[in-house]
Amino acid sequence: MCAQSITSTKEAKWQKVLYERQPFPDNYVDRRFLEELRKNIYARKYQYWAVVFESSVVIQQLCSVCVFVVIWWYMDEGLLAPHWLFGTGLASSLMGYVLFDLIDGGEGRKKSGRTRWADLKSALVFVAFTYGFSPVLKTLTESVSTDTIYAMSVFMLLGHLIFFDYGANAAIVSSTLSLNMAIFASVCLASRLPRSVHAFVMVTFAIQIFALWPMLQKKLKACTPRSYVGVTMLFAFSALGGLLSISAVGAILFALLLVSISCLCPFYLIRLQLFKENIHGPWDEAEIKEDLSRFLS
Amino acid sequence: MVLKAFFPTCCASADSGLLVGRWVPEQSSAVVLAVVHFPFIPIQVKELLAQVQQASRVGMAVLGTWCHRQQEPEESLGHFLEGLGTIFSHEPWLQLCRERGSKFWSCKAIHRQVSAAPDVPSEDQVMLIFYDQRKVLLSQLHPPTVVSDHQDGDTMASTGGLAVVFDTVARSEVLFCSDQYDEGPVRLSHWQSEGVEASVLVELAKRASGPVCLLLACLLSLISAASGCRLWKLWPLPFIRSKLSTCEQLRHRLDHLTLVFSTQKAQSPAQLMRKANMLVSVLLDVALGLMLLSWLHSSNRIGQLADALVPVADHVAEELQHLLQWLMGAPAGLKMNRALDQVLGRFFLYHIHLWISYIHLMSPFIERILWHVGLSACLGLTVALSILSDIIALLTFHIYCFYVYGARLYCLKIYGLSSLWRLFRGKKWNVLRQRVDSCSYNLDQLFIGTLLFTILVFLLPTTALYYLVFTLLRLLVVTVQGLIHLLVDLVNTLPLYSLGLRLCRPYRLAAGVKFRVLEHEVGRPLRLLMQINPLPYSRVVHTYRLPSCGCHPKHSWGSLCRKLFFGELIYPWRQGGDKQD
Amino acid sequence: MACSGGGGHGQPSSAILSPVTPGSLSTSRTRAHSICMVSDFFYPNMGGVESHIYQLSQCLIERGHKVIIVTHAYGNRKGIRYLTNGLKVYYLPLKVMYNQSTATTLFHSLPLLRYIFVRERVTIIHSHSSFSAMAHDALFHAKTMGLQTVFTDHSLFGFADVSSVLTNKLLTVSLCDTNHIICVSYTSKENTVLRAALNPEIVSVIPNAVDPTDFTPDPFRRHDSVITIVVVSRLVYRKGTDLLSGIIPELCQKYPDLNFIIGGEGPKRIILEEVRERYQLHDRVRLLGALEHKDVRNVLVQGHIFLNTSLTEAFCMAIVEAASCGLQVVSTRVGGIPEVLPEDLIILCEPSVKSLCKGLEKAILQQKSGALPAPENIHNIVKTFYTWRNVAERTEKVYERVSGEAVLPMDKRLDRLISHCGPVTGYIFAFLAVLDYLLLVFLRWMTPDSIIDVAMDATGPSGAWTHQNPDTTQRVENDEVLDTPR
Amino acid sequence: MEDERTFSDICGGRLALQRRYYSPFCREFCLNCPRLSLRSLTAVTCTVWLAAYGLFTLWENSMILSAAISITLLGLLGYLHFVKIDQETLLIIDSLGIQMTSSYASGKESTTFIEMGKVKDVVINEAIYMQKVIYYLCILLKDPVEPHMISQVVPVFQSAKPRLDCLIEVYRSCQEILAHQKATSTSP
Repeated sequence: MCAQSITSTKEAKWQKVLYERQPFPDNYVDRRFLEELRKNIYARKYQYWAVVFESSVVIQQLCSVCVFVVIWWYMDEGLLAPHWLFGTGLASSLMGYVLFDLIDGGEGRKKSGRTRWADLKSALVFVAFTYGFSPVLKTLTESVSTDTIYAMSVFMLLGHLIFFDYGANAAIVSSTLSLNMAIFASVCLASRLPRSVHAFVMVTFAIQIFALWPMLQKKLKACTPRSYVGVTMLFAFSALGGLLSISAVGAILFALLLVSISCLCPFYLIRLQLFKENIHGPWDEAEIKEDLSRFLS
Repeated sequence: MVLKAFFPTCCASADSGLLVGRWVPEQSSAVVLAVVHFPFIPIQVKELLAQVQQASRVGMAVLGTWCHRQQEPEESLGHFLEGLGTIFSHEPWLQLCRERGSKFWSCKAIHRQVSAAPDVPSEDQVMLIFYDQRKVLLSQLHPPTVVSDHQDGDTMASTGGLAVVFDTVARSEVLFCSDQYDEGPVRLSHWQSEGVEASVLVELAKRASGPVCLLLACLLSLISAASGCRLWKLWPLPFIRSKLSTCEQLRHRLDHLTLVFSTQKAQSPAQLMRKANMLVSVLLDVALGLMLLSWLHSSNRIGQLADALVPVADHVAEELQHLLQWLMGAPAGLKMNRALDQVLGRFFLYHIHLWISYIHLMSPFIERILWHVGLSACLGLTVALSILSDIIALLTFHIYCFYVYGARLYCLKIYGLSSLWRLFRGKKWNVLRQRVDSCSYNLDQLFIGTLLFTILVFLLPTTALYYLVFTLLRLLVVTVQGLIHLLVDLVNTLPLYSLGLRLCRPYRLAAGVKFRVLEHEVGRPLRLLMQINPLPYSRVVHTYRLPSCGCHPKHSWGSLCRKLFFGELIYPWRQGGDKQD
Repeated sequence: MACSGGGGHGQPSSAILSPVTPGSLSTSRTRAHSICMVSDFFYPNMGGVESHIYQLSQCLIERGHKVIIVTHAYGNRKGIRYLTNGLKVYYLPLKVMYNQSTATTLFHSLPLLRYIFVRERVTIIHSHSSFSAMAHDALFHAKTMGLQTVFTDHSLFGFADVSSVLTNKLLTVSLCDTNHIICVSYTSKENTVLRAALNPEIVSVIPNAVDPTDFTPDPFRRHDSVITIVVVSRLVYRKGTDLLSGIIPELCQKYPDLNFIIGGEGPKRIILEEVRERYQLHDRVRLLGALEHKDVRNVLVQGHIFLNTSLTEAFCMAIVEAASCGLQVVSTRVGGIPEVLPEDLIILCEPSVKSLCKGLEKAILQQKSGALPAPENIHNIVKTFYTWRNVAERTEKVYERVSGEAVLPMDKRLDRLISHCGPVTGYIFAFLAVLDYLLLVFLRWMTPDSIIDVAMDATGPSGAWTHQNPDTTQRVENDEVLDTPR
Repeated sequence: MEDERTFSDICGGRLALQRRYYSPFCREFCLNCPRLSLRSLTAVTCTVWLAAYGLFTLWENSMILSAAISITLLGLLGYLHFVKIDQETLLIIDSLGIQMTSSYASGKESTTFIEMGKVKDVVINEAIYMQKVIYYLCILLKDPVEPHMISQVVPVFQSAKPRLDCLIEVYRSCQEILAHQKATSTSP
């Protein structure tokens, strides 16, 4: 049947339509088969330095975790007086607060419409609650073994790093969860400290470094990228320094980690882009370009 | 259709004569009720049939002839029986005949007015079905077929075929009750009930029952009036009464008795059966109670009990104290928060102390109390048992308190944790849509939430342990009470009368019938033996079980576990709340 | 739908139109096959696949083949039922996992399927829809039992995300040793060939069809004072309901004499209701909710223009039905839609609100200027395009070809799996195939084929249903059937 | 007249079908399952005993052995009395009814009688049973409210599941009687 159909229809041209019966068998394969196949239409090209710049967010977060742990270590060893830490923390946060408004001349504040009174209130809430609960925190985990606490806080800090909002729109990103995990870890660690004042100071410090500091970073990154890079460097080096004072090996490993994240990973990403093979064709599900929310707003 | 002749076994050996019975055209079945013997005067037979008919409202008729070939020489009889057909005209005319030699019968059904050949009588096939008149008369089909209306028995055909047979036999009881000693004008042979004087006692009982019922009913109404008076409606009493299983049980029994001794007659046999069951269960109950009473009051067992009781209570309290001590340490190497542990422990210890003092306060009166309680056994075993369960509930009141405290605490913790866990994940419970939505909290909410979450998480094991231990204790008590309640319910609901009936007179409760094919030879009519298929015991219990006084928990296991996990309170008795949902 | 009459007998026979099969009813009358259609999706579930299976089976029965359908139990619709013309349906009691597709362990369905295949003396297994786990199970077992297998793919699939990568791998495994594959459009064929890495020679293109007698125009049902746009589709993202929610306000503001009728149900309905609320269009936008298939025609004939906003379609039956009712079709240019209707019957647009609005305006202008051909003419053109009988003939050819071929013996099959599906997957599934074979051997030892009762044929050459022989025991008892105690 | 034929059930075991034709309007079909085979009995007992001995060697508690004995005995009794059905009988009497009797190995009999008035029809039906698709004979009962509907399906020969050929035998003669019944019941 195939044979006779072919012979009888030398001149008849196959066309890609279903509504008319063509003189070809149903499993006929034309020259034009798969001609609409496209590859890598939406593949993006990355600039190396741009990627490095973006990676600095990760660096920042790693560093803040590192700094936090280092500070905790100092306090646990008793090398660092809580009052001193409290003072510096307060001063730096005030500085940051002023800076936060100076950078963009207060547009952000206008946009959010948040009054200074509200800020003061929440600050008071923080301090009051932390202070009130610090004795409870002190006795909270005494019966739990130290290793459990360490394991838990390591787990929580890792979680914080994983779920942190680095600006990528992935499903697992949840800034709330990451912040909560950080606070949980800080409370766990603080409860191991010798006295309740320590616990109080530790928790406040945790808030400063995990909640307030990233806000400031974001704003810096948005407005003055150069200074942001500078700050990042500074922060990274301070973190390294702190770690070095505890253990050299740890410091080296941490440095390696930072370097690999900031330099190697972007390089590898760009290399991998070459092997990308993404098939497209008429069968793809068309995605809707324009935003339809305007019809409902 | 095949003609079915239902023939009573008791007439199989009767002398020749006329077959009297009912003809059901719908199923073309002839129900033979009796045999009329020679000699008789046709008019008298007709009169008898007429009066039986108007008494029983069943269409009686002469169905045919019956000849028993052992006495008479056949040739004379044959024509005679032929002749009878002309006197009592019936369609079709049955001719049953039992030979001397063989045990096989011959049976002919003759149609006279067949349009084709008027003179040649045509026959069709007949099936003989033997039935035991007495059993069929007394038995009662299950499920009871609704008797359409008592006005005319011929509408019975609307119900199933066999129901008609049963109904016919049951209604023509008057035929059998006719006294066997006075010689009526017509000699019948059928199953003969032992007339009136056979059962004098029964008759006396029947006569007596009316006034007795009246009297008791009056008494009961007095009692119920007393219980219904306004004094009991004062605030705490109804609550207490709803909680005490004794009151429940008493009210239940009261209802039973009022129903049993209600003066109006029971309409349906089912209702009669129900009354009988209640009476029997009450009687048994009281009998058991009296046995218990005699056992108790012999050789001063009450005193021993009373002496035993106080030390037992003390001992229990001791054990609890040790348990608490153990919990306040590091029980089973569990990591508990010491501060909270101490607080809870002290709290509960104080309770136990209170309890012990209370017990000692009331120890001198216990014996008297017990004695009176023992008296209550004469009201019935069930009452005594429910009083026992109430006493247990009272004696373990402290356990109940512990349980409630623990449960409340635990419940609060669980709910707080669940909502804070949602906050921890950045979600919140949307009440309107009944689902979990994501929600953006602001910083201080997050902070405080997490702080509380951490604290609660670390305090959870302590409360959970206390809750667990006291729940186990509570469950122990509840199980004991539950067992007692089960026993009470068993006595309350078991239909003893029906079971006894099923045991001694299986045919009285019939699930249906079953047929056995009697041996037969070709050319002779088929002979079946209809037996009564008794109701299985399970269905007897299921049909006739009395309503229980639902005072025991109706939890399914799943819901029970859920409640335990979420720390909701569980009760042995049915809650007012449970009744609504 | 599944109970509406016995297939499409609208046309005398569409064979005359196809140069391939002149008078095929007479010539291609070869030996009858006994075919077993397997899919998770069947009546009472509603949709394209379901109607395809049902209509195809009806036409095959009409052509003298024996057809049975195997699907999973829907609610209390379990056991064995008979539909029109003695179409026998097995509703197997298998657990449903995710939107009507059974959970697959690849083995637990073997005993029942094998029993059915044996007792019905099935020769060809025809599975439908790549979303149906049961269909793939049936293919797997049928190959193990050495039966011919055919697979019909009704859906398109991308290559972008993780889920599609996985499903494509599974499809590769499942199709690499299937005898023949049927696709409903050329686009779908390309897609399937790419996904399952197949040889395009064993992939046939046989479009869906509609029953033209069910979709006849009725110009008097429509009010010509206003122009009515009809949309009939499930209200889900893939059907482009979001686009619709953008189009409605645009056009309604522009044309005061424009009405929308929207039939169908789905999670996205809320959007349309919000739009209607927002722009107070309650009198002009009617949401009919879920439609029975028999009501669809009555909805269609009330409109002038049919709008299809799908984001992906293998073969859009809705536009064919609409065109058969004589409506002007406006649709997105996605998937196989361009192949379905000729240019003069359809206005193709890009999947965006702007483009679709432009297309609709064009259609409206034509409608107002009366440039559109009369519905009757459109119907007469369209009804020649797709008929189930033609589909049945072409499918029959596929069966002929397949029944000629040989099924791969076990060793070859394992080689094929390993060589064709990549090292890891290949070995895994080769192992599974071996397990399946062992299980089959065990079952054959437990209940030999000899003690399995051969079922009475309801359809086919000796069909008890078709020639009513008197003492057949095939009474339809749709209500009570014993089920597996579970 | 009476005759006996052997068939096999759906698992391949052999069944004996006895047909007794008492008269044109009364027939009896009697399916005999194979009796309890000594082999299986001994096998079960041995397994239980071995298990008991194993436990005994573990715990040195003679209670286990006595428990094993009682378990085996009670289990056997229960099996013979409640589970094992030796014979299933279907007695169909024209214009009277259909009677199903199943007699257990212990001699216990359970009988159900269905009046002809309730019977709508006797059919062979298909069903999915365990991992099989089987044919079974069943009696359709009329719905008392509207007679053309079916209120209930009563399966026949439920324990001995005969194969199709056997069912067809029974089905044919049941149909004969039903047909005769219908014919005559309409005429008078």
